[in-house]
Amino acid sequence: MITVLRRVLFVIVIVTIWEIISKTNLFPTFMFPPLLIPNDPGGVTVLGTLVDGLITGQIIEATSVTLGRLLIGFSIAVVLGLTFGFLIARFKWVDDTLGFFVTALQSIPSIVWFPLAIVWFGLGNLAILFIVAIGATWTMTVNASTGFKNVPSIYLNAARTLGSSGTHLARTVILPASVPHIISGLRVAWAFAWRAIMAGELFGAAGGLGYLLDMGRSLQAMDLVLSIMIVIGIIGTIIDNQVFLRMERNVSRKWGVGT
Amino acid sequence: MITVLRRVLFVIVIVTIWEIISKTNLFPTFMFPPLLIPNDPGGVTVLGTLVDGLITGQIIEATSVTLGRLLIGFSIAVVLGLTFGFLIARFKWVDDTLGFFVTALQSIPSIVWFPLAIVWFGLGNLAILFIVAIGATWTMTVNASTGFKNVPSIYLNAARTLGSSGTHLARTVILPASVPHIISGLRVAWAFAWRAIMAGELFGAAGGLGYLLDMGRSLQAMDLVLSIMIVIGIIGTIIDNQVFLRMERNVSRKWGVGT
Amino acid sequence: GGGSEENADEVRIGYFPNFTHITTVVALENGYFQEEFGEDINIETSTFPDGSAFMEAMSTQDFDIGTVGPSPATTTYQRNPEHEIIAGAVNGGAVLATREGAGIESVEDLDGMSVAIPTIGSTQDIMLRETLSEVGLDVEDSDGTVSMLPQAPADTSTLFLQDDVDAAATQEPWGVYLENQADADILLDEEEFAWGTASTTTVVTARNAFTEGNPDLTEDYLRAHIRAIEFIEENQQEAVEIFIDHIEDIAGNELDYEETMEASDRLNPTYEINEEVLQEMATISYEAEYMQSDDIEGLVNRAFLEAALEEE
Amino acid sequence: MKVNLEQVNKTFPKGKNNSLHVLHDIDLKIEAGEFVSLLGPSGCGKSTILNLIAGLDSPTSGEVHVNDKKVKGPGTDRVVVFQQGGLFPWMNVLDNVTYGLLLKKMSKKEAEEKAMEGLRMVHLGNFTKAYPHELSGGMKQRVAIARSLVMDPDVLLMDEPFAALDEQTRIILHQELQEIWQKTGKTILFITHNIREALTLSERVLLMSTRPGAIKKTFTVQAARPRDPSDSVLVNLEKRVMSELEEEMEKVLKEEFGDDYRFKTSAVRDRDRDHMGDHI
Amino acid sequence: MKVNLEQVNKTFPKGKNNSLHVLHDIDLKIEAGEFVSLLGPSGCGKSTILNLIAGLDSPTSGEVHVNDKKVKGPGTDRVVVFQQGGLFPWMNVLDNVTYGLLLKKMSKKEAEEKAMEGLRMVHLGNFTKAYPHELSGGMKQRVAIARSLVMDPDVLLMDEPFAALDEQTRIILHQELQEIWQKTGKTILFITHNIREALTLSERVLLMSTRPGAIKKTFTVQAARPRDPSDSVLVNLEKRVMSELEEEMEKVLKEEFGDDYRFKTSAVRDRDRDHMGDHI
Ligand SMILES: Nc1ncnc2c1ncn2[C@@H]1O[C@H](COP(=O)(O)OP(=O)(O)OP(=O)(O)O)[C@@H](O)[C@H]1O
Ligand SMILES: Nc1ncnc2c1ncn2[C@@H]1O[C@H](COP(=O)(O)OP(=O)(O)OP(=O)(O)O)[C@@H](O)[C@H]1O
Ligand SMILES: [Mg+2]
Ligand SMILES: [Mg+2]
Repeated sequence: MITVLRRVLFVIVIVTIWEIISKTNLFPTFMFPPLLIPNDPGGVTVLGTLVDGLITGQIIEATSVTLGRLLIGFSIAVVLGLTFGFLIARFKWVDDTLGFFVTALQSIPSIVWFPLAIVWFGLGNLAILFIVAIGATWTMTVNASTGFKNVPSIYLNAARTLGSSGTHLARTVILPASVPHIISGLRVAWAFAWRAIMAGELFGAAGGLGYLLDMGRSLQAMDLVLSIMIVIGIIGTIIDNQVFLRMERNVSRKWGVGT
Repeated sequence: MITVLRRVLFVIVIVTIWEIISKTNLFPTFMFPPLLIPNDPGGVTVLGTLVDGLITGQIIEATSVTLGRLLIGFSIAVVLGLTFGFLIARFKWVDDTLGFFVTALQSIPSIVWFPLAIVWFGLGNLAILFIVAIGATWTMTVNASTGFKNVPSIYLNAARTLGSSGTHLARTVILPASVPHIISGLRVAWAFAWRAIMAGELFGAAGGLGYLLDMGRSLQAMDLVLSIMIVIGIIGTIIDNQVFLRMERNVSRKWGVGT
Repeated sequence: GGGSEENADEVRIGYFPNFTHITTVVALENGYFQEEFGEDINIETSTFPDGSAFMEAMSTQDFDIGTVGPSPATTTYQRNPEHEIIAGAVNGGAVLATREGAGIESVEDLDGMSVAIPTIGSTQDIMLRETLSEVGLDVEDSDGTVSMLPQAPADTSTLFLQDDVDAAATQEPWGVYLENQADADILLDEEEFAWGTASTTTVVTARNAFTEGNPDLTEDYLRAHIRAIEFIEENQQEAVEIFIDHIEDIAGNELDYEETMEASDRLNPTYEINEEVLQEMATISYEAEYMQSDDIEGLVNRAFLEAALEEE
Repeated sequence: MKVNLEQVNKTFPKGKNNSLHVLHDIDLKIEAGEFVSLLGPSGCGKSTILNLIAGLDSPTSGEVHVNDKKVKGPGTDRVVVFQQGGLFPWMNVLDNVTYGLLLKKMSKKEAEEKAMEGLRMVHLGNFTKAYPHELSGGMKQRVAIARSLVMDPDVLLMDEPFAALDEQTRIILHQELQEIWQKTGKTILFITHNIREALTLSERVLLMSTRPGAIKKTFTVQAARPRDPSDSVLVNLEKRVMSELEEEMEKVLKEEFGDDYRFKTSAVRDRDRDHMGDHI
Repeated sequence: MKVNLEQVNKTFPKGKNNSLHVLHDIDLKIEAGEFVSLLGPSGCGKSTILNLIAGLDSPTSGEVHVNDKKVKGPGTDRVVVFQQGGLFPWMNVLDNVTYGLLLKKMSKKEAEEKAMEGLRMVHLGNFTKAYPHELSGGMKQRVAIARSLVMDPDVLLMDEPFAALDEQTRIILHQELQEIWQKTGKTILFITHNIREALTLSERVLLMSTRPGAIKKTFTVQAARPRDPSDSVLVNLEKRVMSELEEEMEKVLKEEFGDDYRFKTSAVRDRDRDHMGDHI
């Protein structure tokens, strides 16, 4: 109860401070557009723009474009990451070669691939998908291979003495035993993918939330920029906390690993 | 030995494949600029451009600009993150308010702040520093507060029965006991900062490796883009593996925590 | 994409929403392209913010033909000689604007200042370098003292207002906007900046695969282009109105008529190609290390223009 | 009286509106120089009692006195050795041992001399520069003991200090602890699950009952030292303690398994009955 | 002969050019239905022997036979219960127990019936749907035992299965394991550090020496079941085993502490000497 109260109060305080900064003439209005109560010139507010965008469907459409891309790119990354991770864990020579290559690739921010992606795939959906996928694939690969490599030998030994081997062992023991690593891999991979898509869309200008941001920037409509940021924050927080963090916690509780 | 051999072989194979793709007429040369042996139009190679850039000092200068910014932005983020983290761990009401706010802020990719940053700080160094700092601060905050909150009670109890309390306890026990968490926080924060600076420089265009990339893109000089990517990959790998991963491993070995 | 390599049933045209691309806008709006191509040919259009994006899309075969500054067409030519300049479009129309309060009275005063350009390797980039070299200055990238900031023209007035840059090499209508919205001064107008009225600001560029596969359509395009130029010369006011309507259709904001008229006075539509200036631009690009050499052999192809003019 | 608990109760909150009554009317007195063991099944509240004495927690009702002073918080007159030692992994052995001494405003030199003395007592004089992760489990517990001893506390509180060690290491440490106790004359409260450990080490064994925890029975151990597990006094005492403990174990098992365990508890009882005669 | 090791040696590579000779000329025979314990200090090679029999590792030289067939890899005729149980945390209790049965191409229904039977034997009939993290340590080991028993192996290999449990739970499980053994007549090889555990459970105790591991001495335990620790046969046997073990412990301590430990080992010897008479 007291927690909720404090949070509400905190948000009110922040909003009020912003509103005051916006209303004093310390900075031009466009630097701090008002959140709730319009200032004289222009008369826009962040809330107004947000509600407007929601009603006209502009924001919802952009969100669905972004999430659609994210889903596809992230799925590709997960499939590739699990495959590479498995090969690296399974074959020493893949580890020696691909594994070492992946460590280097992982250190290249995915947005750096953008110039190449445009030349290879043209400016548009494909290039952004590429950025998203490449942003998440390497982390996923590293985490999956770490997971597969570090299956506690007690599980492997137990399964082997009970008669399991080969694919049965991989399916019933190696894969589930790597789930904790894979899930934290998913979480980090998601974080990178989320960052990659925003950067990609800001550049790539082909619809999506990032494109709306860029539009807000070009038009110097900081009210639009802020309202899109709010949307991004909410979506990000929900996915991060409700999906990945929850998954991670559930698993670590179930696996008997401390949080 | 065999590992090194395999790696060398792998790199040779990759380079050869690239070179072959570049030399067949499957794709225009500019899509896959040759790495070592120049093709007809343009006659440039990635290696040539890289060596050239190094000799003229262009790449070294850009690298030092980027690293300088990174260092400042990252340092700010670390200081802020540790401070916020401490306050969140120490005071319940800060946790209830700031802590909850940080979770939301953490989910906003830092590049999304770019439009605001430009309006607030102008185009240039400050805006990029802001992007870098904001990209790393929240993760650092979350990790630091988790670390401070989860100091094993056995250490606290041991210290308290030995007569420690207050700042002495904070300095000699809480801080060192949170080091493992703080270090993994540093590592993730660094990863975000590294991604943020590249995105920021690609946009912000005020020197640095990202600016060179943008230049390569504008001129359709994929040889320049690739040679900068190689530099980025090398720097990233070195910092990631030689600094942060090594720190993390040392600490987790010393702390008796499994890798 | 596709479908346009040979006997295309579609022509994809690219241009910028800038006044220096008015020839393309007028040819589109007045239906000249459609008339020349015939009813069977479908027309697709795309717009680009700067020359880099334009050439990028042309290289990835996202469109076939359109108007662009000569420098992007030149600098990308060496690495990827898959396009050619087949006609001129607009001369002039580029200005060097300075921020009020930056204290810039002459080109020499740019020493230590920052100047915005649309993109690296853009025509204004090259023009700025040419102008600076006349007074012995150079940009930081070439070890000079003038810092050059590639920024979308749309963002430039913000940068002026925030004192983030001191000057801008830009093309119309942005020069007029800077004057009116950001109180900028025009240090060098279209007649003084770089090669002055002889400066080639936009040219018609086409992918080789398109021109070779569709010589007839290419000539049709140029005929429409020439008609548009003639129309603009004769009906300046009407052309400006067409342009304003067009921009409102694609960007949703209505330009000020007076301002746009002012901008239109600063440029000179022409189908002529000034190869001398193109070669000088290539040389500057080469010196800026944007190119490996200043050899642009094969970039300019007058054949289609001549054919189109003959049939007039 | 070194340690004196009077009518101590402890209740932990549990969930929203529930509470868990862990300790019920505990009366516990330890004389100066005594070695007392607290024995009981898991979860009966042994560590809770120790924490109350250490001042790491406070009772819900009742009073805890050490040296006739009411316990109000942790103090260096009562030092704890924990099951996992609680050594600081970021300090080497010497720094761990001098940690508490330096807090007593002792000079660094003096502290180090004292620490060396303590380390020598546990045979670790050569390991001052080692870090905890470089030590075996037994060595770590030795350092923890040394760290506590050098503080020269009035009461040494030990919470299952040897539970995580293997049997052999344990036997050796039992030996050493007895010697240390005889040499220093410290008052020691020792917590354990292990009947034999309690009997080998202590003068008095307090057997706890569970849910809520209370002191069920006290056994006085009158065997010669160093003690030998085959000493008939100990063998008999062990049987007596065991039969008392079995009741508590049954209670715990019932709680854990529900009715499913009925068969088993009767089996434990059978055994109980068979040999009951021996110690009555 | 159920299990037969002949002249088995095992060497592990250590570092670049070194190697560690862990087992030296081990000869070990276990008859059908025998309950044999392997006792020895930490690191003497007990688990290594078990792994060789389980087929999880292979000897450097010598032969390992089970049921007169050479061991070439893991097989369901030899099932292992590990110290931490090795239950799969992602499967519930029933799925854990049926895991091996389903691999034997048994129908799901039949497997579940058999698993229920096994679980009832360890008093966990009501916990089939529980996940390992919901169980106490003792319950987990019970599931692990059930999982092994339902496989109906020729040999049950147990590697310190009760080491991580508290003393009371351990006592109960000793009881249960004895009953299971008597009921099923399985051949069991049981590894432990704990002399008393070995004596309570087994027919024969093999004492191992360390560096390199070898079987030092065999003790036959002829006491009535259910066994009672106060049985004089066991008390005396325990003393004898202890005195043999002390030598090994001393070796280990010397290695760990270097010369610093001289004083202590003599103390252990003192105790040894004092009571030596009792069992000679
Ligand atoms: N801080 C706490 N909050 C709530 N319940 C607690 C707390 N500390 C202990 N308990 C509960 O009190 C009971 C007694 O705990 P305590 O640790 O004293 O038992 P113990 O006898 O030391 O057990 P063990 O032998 O397993 O160490 C347990 O049921 C435990 O769950
Ligand atoms: N895979 C391995 N590689 C290298 N050395 C090993 C390996 N397995 C065991 N050892 C070494 O062999 C020796 C005996 O190990 P083993 O696990 O058999 O001992 P143990 O008697 O079971 O000890 P504990 O009682 O501690 O379980 C130890 O010194 C150990 O370090
Ligand atoms: Mg306890
Ligand atoms: Mg072992």
